[in-house]
Amino acid sequence: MANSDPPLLSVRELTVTFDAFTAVDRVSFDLHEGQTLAVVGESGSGKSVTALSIMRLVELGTRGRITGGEILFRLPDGAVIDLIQQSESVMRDMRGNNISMIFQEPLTSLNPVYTVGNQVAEAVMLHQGLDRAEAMDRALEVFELVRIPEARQRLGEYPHQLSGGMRQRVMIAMALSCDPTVLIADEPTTALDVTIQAQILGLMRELQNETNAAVIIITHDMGVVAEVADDVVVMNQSRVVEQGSVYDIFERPAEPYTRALLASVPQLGSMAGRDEPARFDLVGEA
Amino acid sequence: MTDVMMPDQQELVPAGRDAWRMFLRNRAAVAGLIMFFGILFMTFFGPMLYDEDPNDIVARPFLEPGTEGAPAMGTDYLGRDVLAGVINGGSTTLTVAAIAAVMIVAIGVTIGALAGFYGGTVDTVLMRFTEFFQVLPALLFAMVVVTLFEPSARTISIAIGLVLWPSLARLTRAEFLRLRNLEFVKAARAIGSTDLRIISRVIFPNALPPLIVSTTLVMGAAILFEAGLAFLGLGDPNTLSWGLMIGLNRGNFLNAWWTVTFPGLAIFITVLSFSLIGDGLQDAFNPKLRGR
Amino acid sequence: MTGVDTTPSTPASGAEDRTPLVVVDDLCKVFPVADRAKIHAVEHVSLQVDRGETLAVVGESGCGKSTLAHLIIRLLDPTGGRIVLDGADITDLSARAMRPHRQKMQIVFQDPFASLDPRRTVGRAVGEPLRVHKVASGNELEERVANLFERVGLERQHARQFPHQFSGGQRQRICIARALALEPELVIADEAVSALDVSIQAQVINLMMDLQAEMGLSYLFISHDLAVVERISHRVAVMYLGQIVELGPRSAIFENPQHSYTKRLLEAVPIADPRRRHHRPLLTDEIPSPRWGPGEAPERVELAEVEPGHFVGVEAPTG
Amino acid sequence: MRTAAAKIAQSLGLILAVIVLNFSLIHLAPGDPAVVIAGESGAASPETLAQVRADYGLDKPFVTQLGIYVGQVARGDLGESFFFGRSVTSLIADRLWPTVLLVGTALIFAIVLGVMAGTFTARRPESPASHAVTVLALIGYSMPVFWTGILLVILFASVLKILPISGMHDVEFDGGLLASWLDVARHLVLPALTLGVIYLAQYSRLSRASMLEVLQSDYIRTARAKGLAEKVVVYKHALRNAVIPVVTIAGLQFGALLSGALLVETVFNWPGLGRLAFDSILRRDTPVLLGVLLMAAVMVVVANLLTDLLYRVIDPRIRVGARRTRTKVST
Repeated sequence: MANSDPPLLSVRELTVTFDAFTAVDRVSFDLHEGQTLAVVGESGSGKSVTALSIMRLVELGTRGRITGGEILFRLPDGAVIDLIQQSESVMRDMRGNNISMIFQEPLTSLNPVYTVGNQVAEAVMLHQGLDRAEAMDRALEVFELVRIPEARQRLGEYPHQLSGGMRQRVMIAMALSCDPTVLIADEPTTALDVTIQAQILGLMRELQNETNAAVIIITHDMGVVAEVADDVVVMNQSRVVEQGSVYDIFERPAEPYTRALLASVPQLGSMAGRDEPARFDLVGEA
Repeated sequence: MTDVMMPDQQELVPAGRDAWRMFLRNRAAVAGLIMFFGILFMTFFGPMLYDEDPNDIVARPFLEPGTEGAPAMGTDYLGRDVLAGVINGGSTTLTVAAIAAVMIVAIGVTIGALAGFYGGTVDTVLMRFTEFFQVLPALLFAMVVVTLFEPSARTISIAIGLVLWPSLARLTRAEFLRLRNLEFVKAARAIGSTDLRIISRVIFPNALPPLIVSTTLVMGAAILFEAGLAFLGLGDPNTLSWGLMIGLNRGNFLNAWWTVTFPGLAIFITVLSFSLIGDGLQDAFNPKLRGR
Repeated sequence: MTGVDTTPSTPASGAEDRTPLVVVDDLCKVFPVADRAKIHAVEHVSLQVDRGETLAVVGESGCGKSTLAHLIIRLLDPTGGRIVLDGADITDLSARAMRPHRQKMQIVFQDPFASLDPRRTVGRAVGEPLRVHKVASGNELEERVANLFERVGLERQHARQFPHQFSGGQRQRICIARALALEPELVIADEAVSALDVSIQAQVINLMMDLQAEMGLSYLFISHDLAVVERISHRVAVMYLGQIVELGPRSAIFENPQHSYTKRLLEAVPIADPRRRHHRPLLTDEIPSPRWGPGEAPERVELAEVEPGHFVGVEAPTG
Repeated sequence: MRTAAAKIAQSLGLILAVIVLNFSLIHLAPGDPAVVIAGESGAASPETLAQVRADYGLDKPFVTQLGIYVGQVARGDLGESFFFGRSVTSLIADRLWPTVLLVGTALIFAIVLGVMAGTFTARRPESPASHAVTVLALIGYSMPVFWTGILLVILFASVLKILPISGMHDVEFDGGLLASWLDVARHLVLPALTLGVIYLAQYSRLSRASMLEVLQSDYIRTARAKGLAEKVVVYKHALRNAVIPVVTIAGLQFGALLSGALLVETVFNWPGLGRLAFDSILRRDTPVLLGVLLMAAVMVVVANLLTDLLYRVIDPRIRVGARRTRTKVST
């Protein structure tokens, strides 16, 4: 974390509650331009709620309430605002425009009754004030950016006509359509097959080089973390356990939880040269 | 693997006792239960407490309630006591509805369960059969059955049973289809449980909550149906019923509102009690759907 | 046998009986779907599971691995081929005739939340196989259930609770206990650890290995996760579009993969080590569907033995 | 296209089955239609009865009669009324339009208002309006339709005196086409309201539940993440998905709607098929009864076909099949 620039996004002491349950407890981290930050944790660690809170989506459609902390965001003109303090209408202008998000299930995340082209163009029309035809041109552009084959034809297709990998590409295209400075990807490859996952991860890395967007990737998969992240935030039971560069976390984990987590990750190639299957060497197992 | 799911949102399927407690916490449902028992009490004990014969002419016709010498709910076009009619008119309706409901549940659940569990050709054939009964215009068909044969309580029950079972069959089928593919049902098959055991011990108990809810609503529908037939004059001509009372006084309701209002209110309260109970049960069985 | 003989040259160690526990020969399953199309879910699959070994079947969605598991345990009826369990041909047995054979093989499913009847205590669920097969009743049944709970790392008083009172990992342990109730020889694990968090997954895998060592179990381990498969298996079969494209000892598959699909699959696995990052070409392939139109049928993959026990699908030379 | 043809073939099969059932039922029932017919013409000597039987083909074996009837129906001939001595087809043609008008108006009223109320309250699930919808839905569902009708007449026609009590036209009405339409519309209000109110109750409740569920779905979260205003999220992205179950139920309930129409027609003296059926039952006018039963089945079948069509308009998943992806993998 040797970045001296002011951060693009700075989450400070963020706390989110669901009724009496604290889903996110005083979570802090920074995100810089061009950086890929992985937030990793198991079920119930609070990682997805953290992501939804940055978008202020946790208050829409869930019972979650942000009860403390700051989310400081640097606008393209250099001004820094606290997202938590912004009105819903300011947030609407930012969502899909300055900060955008993709989700785990590409099938259910796309509206089944509209064509994918329409769904991408909708965001462009909203944020960039383009008319329908121009927005469709932009949709085609981003479809090509995410390497969707026969992009023009796909614009007019419905989500159910596409494969899982193509749907996730559409989601990424939609997210990138307004050139956001921050992209939040919530388990973007969890629902995909491994060969498709590899393609999507490769694509995301390539796109980051091309667009220089900062990326927050929420995942439970240490393999994905190792593959794409510059820096890592490890979460457990609503709190940040440890954060650092990807090399620090994988090679010099400081906290027992991180060590235990890493010990239980099966690593391809770790069994080379052994004939019999082998148990995991788990910390604290009888 | 999303972690948005909070512990309290996890699939909690309340067992019988929990559901009962949730039900009792639902004020509307309890009101429904009280209304239902009130109607039952009136129907079966009312005649002992208020022993006016509903067929006797007790006063001048069309005495408005509250006027000199009028019974509590006034008199009808022949001068019969409307209150006596309301008290005595429920037993046919309730009996017919109960018999019809038993028939509906028996046919609907059996057909739906077989179609949903076995799928394939069995499903196709049974569903065509069900569709056929859904295409029949229910009331018209029941009217034909009742007039062509004899308009007795038994015929009427059978006619209602015959036309109202398809929706329950569809619901049962949908539940069985859904449950059949769940892994605990597959596990039961992998263990070697017989089909009968899987249907009766594994799938059926899990399909029961929506079926119970549906059955209460079916009771309401059967009551409305019986009342409709009686209103048209196609009920059992020998017994008094709420629907018949409204039908008989239909020509005079503009100058004698009470002759139709009170029997109608009795039907309405009875059906409403079932609706409220059904609604409460739905909430109790499925806390996630609360407030819908 | 119509299929290729895929007998391993070196049987797994620790087994006295050298006849294979399960022999699957030329198994096929075709599902008719709309528009007279057909899904060729499993095509000419031949394999065997030896006593005490773990045979993993890996592949991506739609490759037919779960269908294969369902066929072997006779939850589905095959379109063609044979299944021989412990010397007995069970391919065409009726549900009733199948029952005694079910004691020898059991299955654990993927979703620990859907695998247990929410309205029954978990003790009843675990005891159910014993009741169905009338193996035990009364106090003896209760005692056996309690032992099973202890065996999978739970406490005996847990038996009185309902599924929703347990975590995903605990539920999967309960499902394993249920599968073990009849003391089967084969346990089919159909993505049994895929839905679990990684730390829980490791514990359950360890439990499965311990049980194998104690009871001499064989596993047919269906999974999409190659890293897990590498950990747990003796032998591995790679499935693609309903067919086996490569089958062999674990070390052969992971250290010396021959088929292009196996290589692709292994290449794709993200490795939990930032110093071993892949540099991936930007591909946009899609996983092909096993659905075939009228008159179409998949081309049969022939297996060739490249080294003892290592079979590889013969591919047309590519340019 | 092939599925459409299959659907129509299947519907014709259903209708044929309905004809056979109705015909069998009526002919197996006790009672002699010849007596009814002869009774109408005054005398009932054995010779007359035999003559009547021969005239109406009632002396032929049952299966032959059935065959003849099915053949007639296929040619659009439903026979002749015992009572009116007119062709059943023309009788039904006269009565069809009022019933379609009544049922159609009630259905549209119930769906449009119901979906609006459901959508509105789903956005504020804890508001008083939302609870009111729940309560009103329960009440609406529980009222016997003929009783609702009577109460509405007492209120609007008798107390407030703003709407006609019954019938479809004013007796001494005389005027142009537009005025005649307005006259019918005035008469239509109460019957349509009576019939519609039950379904309004159900559809508002159903669309509220459906909307609540849709609003929890992932694509709604995506729409919000795009920065769309809540109005657009609800009315563009959620509504179209939320009406799908309402359309399903409306299609399934069409038969019940016709039953309700029968009662409403009786209460309001609305000159529709329901009245015709009711009168034919009392008169034992078998050909008319068979005709009306058939017509009702046809209406249900047509309604179901229309529902399917509507489905295809709303939901592209039904309209367009999934792309087949079976490309060879490049290695």
